[in-house]
Formats: sequence, structure tokens, C-alpha cells
Amino acid sequence: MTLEPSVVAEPDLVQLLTPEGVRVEHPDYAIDVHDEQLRSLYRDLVLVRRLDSEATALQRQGELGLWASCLGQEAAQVGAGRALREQDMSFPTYREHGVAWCRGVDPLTLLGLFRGVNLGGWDPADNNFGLYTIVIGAQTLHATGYAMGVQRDGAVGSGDPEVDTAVLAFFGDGATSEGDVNEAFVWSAAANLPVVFFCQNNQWAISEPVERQTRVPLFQRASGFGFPGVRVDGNDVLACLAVTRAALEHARSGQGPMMIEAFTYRMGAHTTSDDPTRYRVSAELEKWRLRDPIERVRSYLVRSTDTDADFFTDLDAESERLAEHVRAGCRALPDPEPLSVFDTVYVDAPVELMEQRDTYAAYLDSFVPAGAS
Amino acid sequence: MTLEPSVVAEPDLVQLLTPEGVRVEHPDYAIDVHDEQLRSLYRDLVLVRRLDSEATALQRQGELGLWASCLGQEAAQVGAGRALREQDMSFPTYREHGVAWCRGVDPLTLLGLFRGVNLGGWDPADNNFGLYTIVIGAQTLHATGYAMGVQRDGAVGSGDPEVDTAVLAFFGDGATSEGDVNEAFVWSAAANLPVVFFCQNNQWAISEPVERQTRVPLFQRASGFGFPGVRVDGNDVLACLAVTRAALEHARSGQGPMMIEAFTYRMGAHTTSDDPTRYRVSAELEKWRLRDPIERVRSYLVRSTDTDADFFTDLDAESERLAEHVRAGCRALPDPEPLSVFDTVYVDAPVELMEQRDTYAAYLDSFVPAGAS
Amino acid sequence: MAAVTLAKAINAGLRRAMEDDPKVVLMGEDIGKLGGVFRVTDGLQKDFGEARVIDTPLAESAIVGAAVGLALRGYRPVCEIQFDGFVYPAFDQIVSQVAKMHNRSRGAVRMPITIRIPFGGGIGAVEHHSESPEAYFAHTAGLKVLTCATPADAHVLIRQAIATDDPVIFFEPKRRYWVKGEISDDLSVPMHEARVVRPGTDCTLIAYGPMVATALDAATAAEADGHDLEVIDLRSLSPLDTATILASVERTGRLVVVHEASVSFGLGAEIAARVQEKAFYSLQAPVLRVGGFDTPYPPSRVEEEWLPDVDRILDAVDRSFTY
Amino acid sequence: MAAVTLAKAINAGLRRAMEDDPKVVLMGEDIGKLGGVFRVTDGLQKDFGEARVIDTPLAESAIVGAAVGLALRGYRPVCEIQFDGFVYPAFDQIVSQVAKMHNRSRGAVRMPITIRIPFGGGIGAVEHHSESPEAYFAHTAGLKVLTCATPADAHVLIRQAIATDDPVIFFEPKRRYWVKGEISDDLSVPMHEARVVRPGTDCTLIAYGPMVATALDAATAAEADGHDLEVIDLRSLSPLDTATILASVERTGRLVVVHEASVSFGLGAEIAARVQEKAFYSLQAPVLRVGGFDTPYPPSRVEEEWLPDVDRILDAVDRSFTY
Ligand SMILES: Cc1ncc(C[n+]2csc(CCOP(=O)(O)OP(=O)(O)O)c2C)c(N)n1
Ligand SMILES: Cc1ncc(C[n+]2csc(CCOP(=O)(O)OP(=O)(O)O)c2C)c(N)n1
Ligand SMILES: [Mg+2]
Ligand SMILES: [Mg+2]
Repeated sequence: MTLEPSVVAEPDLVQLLTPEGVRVEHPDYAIDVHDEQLRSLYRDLVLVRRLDSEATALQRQGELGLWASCLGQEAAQVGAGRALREQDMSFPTYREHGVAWCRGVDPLTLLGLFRGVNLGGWDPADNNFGLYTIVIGAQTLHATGYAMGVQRDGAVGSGDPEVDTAVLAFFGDGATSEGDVNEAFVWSAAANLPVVFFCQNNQWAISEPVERQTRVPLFQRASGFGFPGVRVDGNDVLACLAVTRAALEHARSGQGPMMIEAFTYRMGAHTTSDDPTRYRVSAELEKWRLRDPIERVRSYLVRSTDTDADFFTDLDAESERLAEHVRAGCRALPDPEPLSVFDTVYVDAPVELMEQRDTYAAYLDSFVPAGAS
Repeated sequence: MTLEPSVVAEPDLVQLLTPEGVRVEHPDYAIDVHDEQLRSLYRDLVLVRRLDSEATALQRQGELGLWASCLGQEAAQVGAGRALREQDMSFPTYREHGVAWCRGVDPLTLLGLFRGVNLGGWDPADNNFGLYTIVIGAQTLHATGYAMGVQRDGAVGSGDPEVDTAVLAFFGDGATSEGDVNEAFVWSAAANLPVVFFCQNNQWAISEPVERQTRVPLFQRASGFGFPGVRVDGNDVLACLAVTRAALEHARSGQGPMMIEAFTYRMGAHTTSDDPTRYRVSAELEKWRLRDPIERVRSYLVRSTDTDADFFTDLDAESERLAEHVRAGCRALPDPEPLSVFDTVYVDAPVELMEQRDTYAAYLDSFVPAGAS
Repeated sequence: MAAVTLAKAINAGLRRAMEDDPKVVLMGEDIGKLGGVFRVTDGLQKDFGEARVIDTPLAESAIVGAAVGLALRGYRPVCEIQFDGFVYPAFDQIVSQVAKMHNRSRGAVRMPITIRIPFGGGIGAVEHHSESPEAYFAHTAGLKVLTCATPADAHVLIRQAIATDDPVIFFEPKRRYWVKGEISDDLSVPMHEARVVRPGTDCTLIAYGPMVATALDAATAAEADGHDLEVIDLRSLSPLDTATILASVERTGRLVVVHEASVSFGLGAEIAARVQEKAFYSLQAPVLRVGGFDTPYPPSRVEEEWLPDVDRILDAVDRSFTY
Repeated sequence: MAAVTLAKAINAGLRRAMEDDPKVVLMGEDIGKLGGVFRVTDGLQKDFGEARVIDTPLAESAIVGAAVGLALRGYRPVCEIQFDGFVYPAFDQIVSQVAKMHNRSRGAVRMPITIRIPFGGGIGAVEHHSESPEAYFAHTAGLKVLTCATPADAHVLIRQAIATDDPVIFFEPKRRYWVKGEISDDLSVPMHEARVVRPGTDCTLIAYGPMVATALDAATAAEADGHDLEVIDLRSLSPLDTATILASVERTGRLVVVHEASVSFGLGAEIAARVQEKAFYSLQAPVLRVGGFDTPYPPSRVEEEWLPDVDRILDAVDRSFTY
């Protein structure tokens, strides 16, 4: 039997809220959201965009060494982040500031590595949010292993919503080419692990368009490994929420992995070091601006709910407070002590390393001007 | 859109000659073979099995350090090997003795690495047959790169059968889990390369059944990357020939990669170092013995063609001569000189390495009894 | 206790670790029913089940990457890499994740991962089955690197490696898997301590893993020439027990380091560098190195010539005495 | 010729190599329209087309593995690894294929592959962007390992690397990409020759890549103390030009080796081991090493403290003079 790949030129996206702000239904992914929840999602979107733009500004001011903006991807990240239950684990790349936000991570926690005062430095267990991972794709295998642990702990398919646990692994379109990501697919499928692979296809891997990585839509990749794949409008927070919820439930209930391709767009540069004018045209940007993830929710709230002006004014104020928190907090992040580089290399540090530390400490002391100690 | 993987419990195999030796037709893969060609295929199958069993015997006698038998997989290898045109390139694992045979490689050439007198030691360009590759999956990327070269040389889609070139990459069921193999799929698909991925699913990766690697049939993997996959009866030399021919033509004509899963069985141990009784039951072996790749061709030749007894007697004699060639040739393979380890590390060897060599040479000389030089 | 093979000593250590801590899981290719190609995990899947002795897909990067995830979930994974030459696909996960995650989290997460690797040559194998990649890992901050030369050490060290909260690359001398010796439950010897396996006065030989036995043979042979050699088994390659090394060299004044790995940029280089720095005035001769040549591991029919042996060690010892 | 940046010097070298040999192809992530994250391949895709300047999928093992295949088809691939920390996924293809294929074929096939890697720290980058993995490759038989410290050398060495039929790992000192200097077409200096960049009489400093400038600064500063330091730029890390090193140490009697990589098991170890062996009686002090600490590369806000600098080099020089 020959299986011809079913190439769908423009495959349907799961969409529940059009770019114009109109609610539509989807046969597979129904969602029942109250206006209050919608406002709450809107709040997240707005605040995530705000903290992101604040960080970009801080980089320009020299307060951060680098920033990887999530501009344009807020709906994908908030939708996915809000679908998680407390016990679920998530493994981000370096761009999931919106997921971090939904998990309750203080944005300042994220800034450390971009400022260069640490390499991440948070505890994944604090918010069930993994450390930012810069090596493309590596975290998908960590998600796989974590899901093995979940499975061994009996926290899959028990039917108890407090117990059953899924793992959500984030990665980009470019990452789908890495061996690690495909090995994660292999293993999760073969072992029927409770992991959801959430690919934000933002159309670019730095300067390379997604066509450099694949000639078919990425969500189709999953079927080759034997698990379902779905493409969702990554700029539609409702659709992302509904689809991720369903996928996580699929995983928690013991049906194994699922892949989600959130079709979205990187509205900014790859990072603050990047210059996208060298490789892409502004027309593309204009097209995607019309599909803005926040604008459509605002339209809906204004037109189809009784959200009053106070809500928006209050949110503006909250947004300002967050921005101030980010700015002030960033500047206050202390530089590490030179000797701190030795602190956490090992749990049980070798004598020789401690000697190296002591020698260096003595060397540093030798610069202290006489009488200054 | 959600793509549910189309799980086919027992997907059809392309089959053109049943285990009972009955010719059947397949809508997609017609083949027109004369009796003479069938005899020639039969001859290859028989001789490959003979050289393989001779090598196994030589290992038992201590003449080889190791042998990886292709017993049971002769049809897959001869079918694939015979489908190649002279200009096509092939990249084997360590088990493709049947492909080597079809490419015109003297079996003795293969024995060197198993005897331990070299690490392969042949020139891939001699017969367009790559070096045996022991690191699982690595050669699939070499095939990918070679195919890039073919594409750059304009040797794809020209319509000239002397020019258009395909690349055939062999690997096992276990290998499908390696990152390298999946990266080869990614790249070949994205760049539309003239490469055919030929997976011999012999049901086992040493002691691990194929279920450890996948929960869906392996030929489906290709569709996730956007190219066709086909499962063929790997014990049917006609089907393997027809399908590989078609796939190579697909590649040569510029339509990009294809994947073939040859469904077969490793009748022997993984290698002579392995003890399969620890992990598999003989009933499975019995089942597969009924699907023997050689027996069915013999049945067909005897029953449905005018092949006379002389053909079989002559082949027996030829087989004996081949065995003798292998035995005698193997024993005659010279051990390498100790100093030869320095010979081919670099094309342009560093002075320091040559000094290391000279020092070692002097050291060796110091053992020569006085007056013995 | 009765004498057991080195392979069995590790097997018993793994068993004990699994009994002591339900979070210990083993993962690797063919470690289940087959018990591993060297039978080191023989019987463990039968006794501890498929959830704790895991036959993995054929993907080394995944084996190590999944171990990282398991560790994050509170497990204590022990990975088997089938042969030394197959650890390289996992190199990225080892160097960039296993070694760095604890530090990346500023100590919040721990990586109690043990990666077992049968290493070294001398068993007549084909390419990639006789490598000595230990220097790559010793040069990688965040990892600890252990070896063993006897059943007794193998048993204790594997248990210590699993028990420690730092990641350990555990090199097993595959050609010594069948050597027999007694094992004991005494875990009191510190994991990173080198051991003087033969005291001597004239020259120090340092070896580890498969070369310890060869070094001891050389020391015995040297007696005939009236040389009393001291032999040190490093056991720990990272960190190095520099104190034990220096104490010996300060007494003997001479040092020869032996390993199978290519001599350049190998363990011997680091040891020579440290010793000439820290024992500058004690050295009566330069530190000399005996190792594999700076070539790929050779075809097996010539491996005995390529590998350091008693004669090549003695040749170096003799050269040392010429100073 | 006018002065150009080191990045531009490599760019010009790549261009020249592509003009000279139609089989030269470049491959890597973002090397096309973007010209690479450091713009080293700027303009080359425009001039040589997408078939010869290839934006690859995001898969380092594939980049190197495909280069092997291209080499087998008669091409001369030049791979760019975007940052030092991303070479590890390709480690298996480099160590087991690129380095060994020529030998596996007993000389029948050649691997004229150049793997360019921007390396080292000091640019304020995030994790994995400041690594110094050169020792891993120097320890791997079958590879040649080059570095460059000036535009002139960068230009010549990249052309020599591409022209040679052996595989070369080519380390580019990323924090010196913007340093300017003249370049020339004179390819007569042998590829593996070290260069005395500052003659001196009292103590030798050995450095390579980004540390050469730092070593020169240290030598200048030492003049104030009345010390005349000799500075050697290794250029080739494998093979090492031991002759040049020994000639210098035999004159000065003292040696300090400087590199960014973690000091243990790094280049300094091999150099110390060779020098103490080959120049035993010339050394008036032990070979001292100044390198990164045995920790992962630190957060950028503390990298200037972690990296060797003029003061730490002079501190080592002073210690050398105490002997
Ligand atoms: C293994 C590895 N190779 C290369 C890089 C350099 N790099 C950083 S981000 C990036 C592109 C990633 O693209 P994608 O996966 O689509 O994620 P996005 O940045 O678009 O969110 C590259 C090549 C890296 N971080 N890791
Ligand atoms: C990277 C790597 N890991 C592990 C091995 C050890 N090994 C050799 S053959 C083999 C199983 C291969 O199975 P499969 O791909 O199905 O090929 P088969 O041997 O069945 O033909 C393994 C695990 C290896 N050679 N290379
Ligand atoms: Mg992207
Ligand atoms: Mg198999």
C-alpha cells in the first residue's frame, strides 16, 4: 500500500473568533466562555504584550543584553497557558513569556537571563514552568522524560482531575527539523506518553521561512508518528485555549501525545539582535497585523458583551503598574558576585573546584587597596 | 483541522509473488519480468544466502570476529539492489551484503571489517556502494548530502536515463528512531532531493521488537514529512524490485524523496555475538520460514517456467565455487602492519603524527633480536 | 561474599540501588529481556518490571534527554549507552543539559543521573566499539566522571554514583567485565579518592579502568629489573584526586600515566600539567605518557599493538630512569 | 589593501575560495539573505546563488552529515555552526564520520570539509553563545583544528582550510570579528605553523584566537615591570606546532598558556605536558595555565571576571618569576 501524503494547500485552521471579532463555532472544538473569562483572557493578552514591549524597551536602554519578543504570539501563549491545570508541567523555549505569565511567574524572574545576571535561575517546580531552553528542541525530550515520570506515578488516566497530569512542550517551526524533537515524537508515541507538543509556527526561524524546514503543513508531522495533529489559528486565543484544553485532556486521560501547530506570526525581530529588514518584506507584516490577536478580542468585548469603558481604563492602569514593576525591578536586579560562578556547579562540589575558588578569592582580595578592608 | 493518524492495523503489502510462488498483480506496481530475469534474480538470492552462511561459518571458525547475517532479508536486498542503475548511489548499514552483491562488490571486500583487518577499506565510488556504517542512521544524512550534490550536478529530472541519478539509503526499523534519520527526512523533503529511503523492517533491533520504536506502521512516517511511503513484502523479490524501481524513478525524475518499508524478518541472530533465544520465541521464526524469500521464487520457476534441472545444478556448483572463494579469500586476507594505523588518518599528515609513527617504529625495531634484520 | 565478575558486581549494585530507592529507573537499548549486550542488567527487568527497567527506542539523545525530564520529576535515572562510540549522539544533551541544568537553575534542580558507558578496546570488536571518550567529559564542567577496575570498586562506585545528586558519567572497562573479585557493602571510601593499588618507591604509574591491570603487570615485571613501581588507580577522572597523585610523586620523583585513549589532549595531559606545576621540584624526570596513538581506534587485528601494554609501559619507565 | 574587519577577511576568503573552485558550497543556518548572524557570509548568496550558499534546515547533525555526503559526491562543503554551543548536536557526525571516513576507507575517500564555528565569550551573550569547545576536537584524531586572531590570518587560514583535503574545524574569535587589519593573498605560511607575534626574552605567553590580543596587552603592561615577554599565537590547535613552542621556551625558560576554555583538560594541559617532557631541563618554572574556571560559562554580567584578562595573565607571569 502506498500512502500519498495528503497535501492540503491551505489547511483549515481551528478558529473560534475571527480576526474581525466574530465568534464562530467549530464542530470538534466547542468552547463555552463567559464574558468574564473573556475579559480575563483579554487582560492576560494585554499585560503580556505590555511586559514584552517593556522588556524590548529595556534592552534598547541597555538594561537587558537581549530580548526575544513574543509580539504577535500572545494568543497562542495565553491560550495554551490558560489551558494548563495547576499540576500540569510546561517546558518553554526562550520566548514563552505569555505562558510564564499564565503560570504565575513574575516577569522579573524571566529577565535575569536576558539581563545576564543569571542563566535562568528559577525553580521549575515553583510554577510548573521549566527553565528557558536555548538549545533548539532540547526541552521536548525533557518533556518526554517528565511525562514518563508522570506515567510511572500513576498520574494518567485515573479519572481524577486533581491527579491526572499532562505535559506541554513548546517549540518553534524551525525546531521541527531538529533530531531531538523528532526523537521526542518517536518516544512519546511508542510509550503513549501524556505530552502535548505545542509548535508555534511563527513562519520564521530567524531569517529562514518555514519552507526551508518543510514542504507540508507542520501539524501533519504527527500523523507519521501515529498521533493526532491539529492546526489552530494561533492568533485566536479562544481557539488556542479550546484546542490545547482538548489535547491536554487527551493526554491526561491516557490517550497519548498530540501535536498542536499554532499558526501565527513573529511580528517583531527574532531577538533584539536581529534585523528582519534584511530578509522579509513589510507587506507580510501588514497582512498579519490585520489578524492581531488582541484587537479581535477587544472588538468582540466591545461589540458583543457589556464590557464597560471602566474595564479598559482599569486595565490601562494595571498595565502601567506592571510596566513600572518591570522597569524598576529590572534595574534593581543585582549583578552576580564574581565568586558566585562556583556556587552551583555541583551539589557536592569537588575539593579541587573549591580550591580554585579560594585561589581566585585570594587573587581578588589582592586588589583591595591596603587598609580598605 | 485535526488529522487523525490513519492507523491501518495490517496495512496491505505490495506483493507480486505470494509465499506459495503465485504471481499476482498490483495496480500501482506492475512488473514485466521474463523467465530469464527471474532466474537471474533467483541466482542472486541463492548466492547471497550462500555467501552469508559461509561468512557465519567463518565466524564460528574464528576467521571473522563478527558477522551480521542478512538471512531472510535476501529478497529485500536483491530487489532493491537490482533496481539501481549504474550511476545511482547506495548507502548501506552493515547488513546489506545482498545489495553489495548486486552492485558487483566482491564479497571478500566486505569481510575485511568483520575479520578486523580493516574498517571497511573500499572506495564507495568503485561500485557506487558506500562504506558500511555502524553508527545507526548516520548514513541517511550522507545520502541526503550526496543527493544534494546530484541535484547541483543537474543529474535530476533531465529525462536522460544515463544522467538522472537517484540515491538509495538503507536503514533498519530501529534506526527510524534516531534523530539523524528524521533529519534526513526533513531535509530531503524540504529540498526535494532524489533520495529513496529503504527501511528493512526485520521486526527487531537486536532484542527490541519494532513496537518499542513505533505504534504505527513505519511506512506512514514519510507522510508526516510530506513524501510518499509504501510498504512492500520484503520477502518478495519481484515486489521489492518493482517498488524500488518506481521509487528511484520518482526520485530521478525530480519528484523528491520516497520511503519504502520492506516488511521482512531477521531469521538469524542480530550478529554472531547475539543470542536471540533470550528474547524471542521460535513460533515467530516458524511463521516467517513459510514466507521464505527464495523458496517462493524456486516454486514459481519450477512450476510456471521451463527452467530445467541443469539450471539448479549449475547454480549449486556456482554456489560451491563462491563458497570456496569466500573461505579461501577470507583466510588469505592479510593482517595489517602495526605501523599502518598511521597511514590514512590524514591526507596531509601532521609532522607530529609522523614523529609518533617513527618513535613507534624505532620501539618496534628494538624488539628485533640482534642480527635478525 | 563469593567472588563475582565485574559485570555482576555492577548488576548487584544496580539491584541494590533499585531496592533502596524506588525512584531509581534504568533505561537503555536492549537492557530488558536481553539484559544488555554485556548482561550487566541481567534479570533486573524480570524482577523490577518494565516500568523501571526500560527498553528504550534506538535514540541516544532521547535516552539522555528523557533522563533529564525524569530527574525533573524526581526520578533517579541510570542510562546505559550500549557502547562508547554511541554516546556521541547524546553529547549535546549531556554537555548542554545534564551538565548545566543544576547551575542554570542556580541550584534549584538536581540532576542525579548516571550514564553508564562500557569503554575501551581489546575485545576484538568492530569500529566504534572500543573508544575511550573520557577526556571529553572530564573537560566538561558540571559532570563527574568515574571509572572502575575491579569488581569491588565497580560495585561501590556504581552505588555511590547513583546515590549522588550530581550527574555522573560512569565508564566501565568492558574488557574486564569477566574479571572476578569479591564485593562488599562498605561504601565508606570517598567516591573521588584515587587508590594506591601497589605501593612502590622508584616511579609512579597512574592508570584507570582497563589499564590498571596492565599497569600492575608492568610493575610486577619491573621487579625483575630491580624497580619498585607504585601503581595508582585513579577511579575518579573528574574531579581528579590530585592530593594522592602528588603525595606519590613527591616520594617517587617519577611518573608515567597510562591510558588507552589517544595520548594527545587525554587524561595524561592534565595529570602531567598538574604534577609539573604542583610538584615542580620533586620531579626527577618529566611526566611521561603512554596512550593510544593519535589515530582512530584501529582494526581489531592490530589493536593489541595499538593499545598500551606492559612493554610500552616499561619502555616509558626506562626512559624516565634515564633522567 | 585597505584594512578590513576579521569578519570581512573571512568573507573575502570564502568568496575567493568559491571563485577558485566551483565545488565549494557553503551551508548553515541563516547564512543566505541574512548573511549569517555575524554577517560573515554577507552578500555571498546574492553573488553565488542559493545552490552554493545554502540556508539549511535547523538541524546541525544534518548540516555536517549532509556535508559528508556532498564531499563523497566531489564537493568541498564549508559548514557554518551558528554559535559554539550549537555544535554539540553535530558531535556524532563530526567525531564518528567526518574524522574517521578517510581512514575507514583506507584513504579512498577524502573529507575536504571545513566547519566554521564562532567561539568564545566576551560579547555579553546568553547561555550557549560563548563556549570554547576546541579541546574536544583537538582530542579527536582525524580532525585538524585551526583558530585565527587577526584579519590577515583569518583570511589566509580559511582559504587554506578549504583547500586542504582533510577536515578542518575552524574556530573564529567572535569577539574579535570587528577588529580591523590588512589582508593579503600570500598563502605561503604553512597552515599549522604557530607565530611569534611578539619576541621577548623573559617568559613565553601562548594564546590563540580571542586571547592573543589580551596576551599582547599583558606583554605591553609587563614592560612597565621590566619584563620582556614573548607572545606566541598558536593558530593551529591540532596539530600543535611544538617546535615553535619549544624553541621559545628553551630561550625564555618560562611559559604561561592562556585560553578562555575551562582550564582543566584544555589546550594548556597538552602544551604543559609536551613542554615539561621535551624541555625538561630548560624550564626554570613550571608551565602555568590561565583559563576559564572549571565551571559552565557564567552569566554575561560576570563574564569579564571569569575570562582571563591582563591582570590574571600578569599574576601568572609573576608567579612564574617566583621560581
Ligand atoms: C541547536 C541550536 N541551533 C541553533 C540555534 C540558534 N537559533 C536560536 S533561535 C533559532 C531559530 C529558531 O526558530 P524557531 O524554532 O522557529 O523558533 P522561534 O525563534 O521562531 O520562536 C536559531 C537557529 C540554537 N539556539 N540552538
Ligand atoms: C548510534 C548507535 N546506537 C546503538 C548501536 C548499537 N546497535 C547496533 S545494531 C542495533 C540495532 C539496529 O536495529 P535496526 O535499525 O532495526 O537494524 P537491524 O540490525 O535490525 O538490521 C543497535 C542498537 C549503534 N550501532 N549505533
Ligand atoms: Mg519560528
Ligand atoms: Mg531491525
